[in-house]
Amino acid sequence: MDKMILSKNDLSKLIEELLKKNKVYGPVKSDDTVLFEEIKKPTELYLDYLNSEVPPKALMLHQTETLFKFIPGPKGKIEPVDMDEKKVIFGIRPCDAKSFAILDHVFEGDFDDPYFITKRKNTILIGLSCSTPGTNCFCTSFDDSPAASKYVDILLTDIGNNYYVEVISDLGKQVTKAAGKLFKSATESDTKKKKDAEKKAIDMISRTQKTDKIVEKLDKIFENRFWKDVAFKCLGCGTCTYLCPTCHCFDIQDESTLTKGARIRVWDNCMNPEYTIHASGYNPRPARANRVRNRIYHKYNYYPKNFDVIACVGCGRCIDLCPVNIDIIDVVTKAGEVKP
Amino acid sequence: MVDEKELREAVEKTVKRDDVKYVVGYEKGTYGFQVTPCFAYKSEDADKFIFSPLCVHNLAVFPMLEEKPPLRRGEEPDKRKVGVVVKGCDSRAIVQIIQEKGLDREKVVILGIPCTGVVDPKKLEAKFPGKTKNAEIKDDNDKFAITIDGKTSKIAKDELMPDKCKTCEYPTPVLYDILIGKEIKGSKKENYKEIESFEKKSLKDKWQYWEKQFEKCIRCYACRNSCPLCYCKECMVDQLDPQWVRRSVDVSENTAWNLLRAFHLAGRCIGCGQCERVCPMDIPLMKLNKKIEKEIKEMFKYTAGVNAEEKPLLAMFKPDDPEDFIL
Amino acid sequence: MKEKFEPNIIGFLCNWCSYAGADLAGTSRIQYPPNLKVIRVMCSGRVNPIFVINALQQGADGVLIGGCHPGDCHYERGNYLARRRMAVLKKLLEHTGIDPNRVRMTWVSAAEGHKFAEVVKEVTEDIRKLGPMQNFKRENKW
Amino acid sequence: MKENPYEPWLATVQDVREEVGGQRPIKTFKLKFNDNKIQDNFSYIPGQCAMVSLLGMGECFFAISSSPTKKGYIEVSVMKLGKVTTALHELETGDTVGVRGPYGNNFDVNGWKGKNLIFIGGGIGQAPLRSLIQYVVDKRKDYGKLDIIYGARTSKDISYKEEFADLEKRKDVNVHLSIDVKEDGWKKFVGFVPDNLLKVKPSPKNSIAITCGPPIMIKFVIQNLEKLGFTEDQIFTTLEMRMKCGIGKCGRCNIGNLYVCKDGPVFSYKQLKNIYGER
Repeated sequence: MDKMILSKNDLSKLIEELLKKNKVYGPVKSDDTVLFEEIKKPTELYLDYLNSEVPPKALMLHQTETLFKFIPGPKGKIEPVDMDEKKVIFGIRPCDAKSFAILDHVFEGDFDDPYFITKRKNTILIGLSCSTPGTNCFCTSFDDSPAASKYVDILLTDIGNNYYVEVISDLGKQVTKAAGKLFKSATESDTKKKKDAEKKAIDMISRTQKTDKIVEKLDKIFENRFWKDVAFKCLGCGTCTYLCPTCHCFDIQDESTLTKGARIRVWDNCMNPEYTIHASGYNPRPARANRVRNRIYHKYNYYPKNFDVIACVGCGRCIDLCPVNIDIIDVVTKAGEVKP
Repeated sequence: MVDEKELREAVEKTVKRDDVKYVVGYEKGTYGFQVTPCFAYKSEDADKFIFSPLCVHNLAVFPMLEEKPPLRRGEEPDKRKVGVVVKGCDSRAIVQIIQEKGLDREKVVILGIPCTGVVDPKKLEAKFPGKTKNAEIKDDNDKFAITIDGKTSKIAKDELMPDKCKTCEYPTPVLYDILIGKEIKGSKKENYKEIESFEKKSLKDKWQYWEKQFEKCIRCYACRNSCPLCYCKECMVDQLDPQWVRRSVDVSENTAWNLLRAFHLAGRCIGCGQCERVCPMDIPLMKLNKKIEKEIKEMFKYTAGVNAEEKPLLAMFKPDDPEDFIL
Repeated sequence: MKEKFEPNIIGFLCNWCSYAGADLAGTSRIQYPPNLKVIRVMCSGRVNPIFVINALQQGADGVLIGGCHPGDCHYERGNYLARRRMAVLKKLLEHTGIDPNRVRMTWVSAAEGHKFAEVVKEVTEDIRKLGPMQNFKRENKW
Repeated sequence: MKENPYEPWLATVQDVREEVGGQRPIKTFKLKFNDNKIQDNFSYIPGQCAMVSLLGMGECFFAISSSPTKKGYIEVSVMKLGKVTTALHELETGDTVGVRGPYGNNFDVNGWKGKNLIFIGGGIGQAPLRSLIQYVVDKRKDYGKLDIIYGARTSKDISYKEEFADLEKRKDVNVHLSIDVKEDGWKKFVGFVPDNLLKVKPSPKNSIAITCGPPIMIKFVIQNLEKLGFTEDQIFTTLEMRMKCGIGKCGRCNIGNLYVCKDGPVFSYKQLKNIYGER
């Protein structure tokens, strides 16, 4: 893992280099919401951001994606859709990059999801570590750090007027080789500056979530009234599920005109009763308590049991944006203290 | 200024009544300036109730979220009432639901609070970003006293207030069982200044503006679920057979969703601003609602949520309704 | 000669008056442009704004709602309610930048075959001037 | 396996047989894949399911109700209930549908060799059981005593009538049909399936009980089975959830941490007991 320096005003040259061969997506500010969008010029980038409203998961698992086209009706025919899409995601935060690794567990396995895996293979992740974490960031609760380099191909850390560059994967090596002249090798003081920047960011994170032995604790309190009290104020909207980088549930729908159509995949919201209702009208999760409990268990109990990783990266989006302030740090920490 | 002790006593008195199931109110949130809805089932739950300019939620949505679980044989449904703490604008939501027969008056115990203006969370976040621990706001007649980690500063109300409070005509709840504090006379008038300036734009500019907004919409339906007036059993967008609005998220379906949501609140929206507050993509939804509110005031002399005996706007007619557009 | 734009207009005609008026226009061989595609509804009050917006989404360039004259409605109040509904809908469409002239309403009784033909001619010319409806048309780009 | 698990293969409807008329009709569709190569190596085991889709309408998860011993076609039984099933019920012979699968786990046909099998079905729940019954009857000598208990609301609601008639003729299989409401001309048992089970009183020694049907029936059948001395790993059932992807990705059909489409739909009562899930 070699270490290099990139001066800030060379950054736009690096972006131009990238723009030559692939699509570059980066944080863009359109009136006061920051989103990951395709950029054509380096000046469109907006780097003074805490994190994007909609997580970069939207670039891997599109909110609306065509699975295949067909000619509808009882005499139908099917045409597959081409899938390869080479792209670079610049400015992804370490917590969102970790969420891709968590989603890999679901989309690989005995049935490979070609859409997600092809995009995942064709994407180079250039991370930007957080220098000023937000109120509700708690990635340190999962022994990660605002400057974790494990899940990105290249990690840039802001150390004054340069970026400290760590190249992790060979995909990253190809990029730094292609733009070789921009990088200078890093000195000892640069590495120390990076460690200090990382330490400063970690100290700014004030909220922690207690998740020791959370799986066993949750097993014991499934029927507890605690979940009714937590869920009583939930309005059942889709904000927390759509904006969560590790939420992957989707719905499959057919959309067609008389002559042509397609099967599409769209994000779905488990807080909505319509998510599990049977055609007979029976609903296994009728009340809000069942649904909120299911979301927490999916992340802190079912995922660890199936893939032994907690499906939360501590980005804090669901806390910032919940209309009624249901706070996942508060809920999980309190769930740990509930006597069964 | 609302006396919180008087509020807690009123809540305790209401919860003690054996015909009340629980009372919905506000309590301190989990971080920064957050405030969150809370529920008092027993009288000792009453002492976590607070009221401050941060209490922006419209709690009239909760009586309508009551779940009716399937009853075992011979089990009687729980007919007890629900207590709700409401500000001036929130109370109009309850009046409108009663007017539409969505809720009958005896099912609800209304604790009214005369309100002198709340804080717009988005403006507050812009001014004081990233406050974590003890931060609170007190109302100091025409200013807000903001204390963060012990340090107090005063800011003129107009800087932090949402637009709905700047032109609030109903500071005192229109309907209440118990009033906490003294009545406040409504002195301000709604002038739809912002709407009129938007109307002057050309059709093309208007569409460009709204297209950019509707493109951002991610169809999370937070606007629908936080609105007290959106209580249909099955919303039109969830219908599959026939499917009017498709599930795919693009400008066409998002425009259809936003137009139909605004239309279905015509003559029902009481301007509490929750839809705009909860939208994660900051789409200015109140612009649509306020436009319809202005038009129905001009065309049909109708204001929503004021008089519970009046018939709803689109369920009745007058012979002399405007018909200049009819060939 | 540039090929003239032929608008595609959906007409929700109430069964008792407008539909009968259109029928009369047909039987008395009155010429009027063929752009109107008619959907028969039992009353103009049956027309839900979802129908109008869905029609505009699926490629209609204009919508015409035909009802009975006030007072003639077979169900007494259907046309009055529709009148209010369409008034509000047109204001909302105008506010979001969609030309309200794309959604038109008319009272045509069963005896007004001529009036029906006039209305269709006028609406077709208006919408031809407005051009195709592009604002929130479904692209079906899959 | 296909490289894109979401893309179905095209199959044509060979024959449509109406099992049950009335308000909730059931039809059995005989499907044959257009591409013979796919038909031949479409190998499945009784209890597995397939996603049948009508292009433009949607997809549904059905138990394959024919047995793998019957080559050259697969059969699915569909009860008309929702949007897609209503559209499926209008299909005729020669129409094209999409089929993908086989999905889910299966009845442990090899593990149950030499055991007595008791099939307890109700209404449309008979579909997965029929696949197992046909399989077991084709390999009759591998298995012990066979008891088929099946019930429906009225005699008109009994599905697979002819097959039950043939099974009744066989001596090595005993069939116990029942209907809920008394009808003249009905000599067999009248009453609910769980009570019919108590009347038949199968012995739990070296036997396996498999039950499918409406949740309320499964609940009482399991209670009665325990009364008759069946242990929890002798009782198997299939569960039904709303399903979209069928391959454990879309996240909605979970009972606890198990996905009904991937780790089910066949579960032993022992499994169900210790995942609290949504009972």
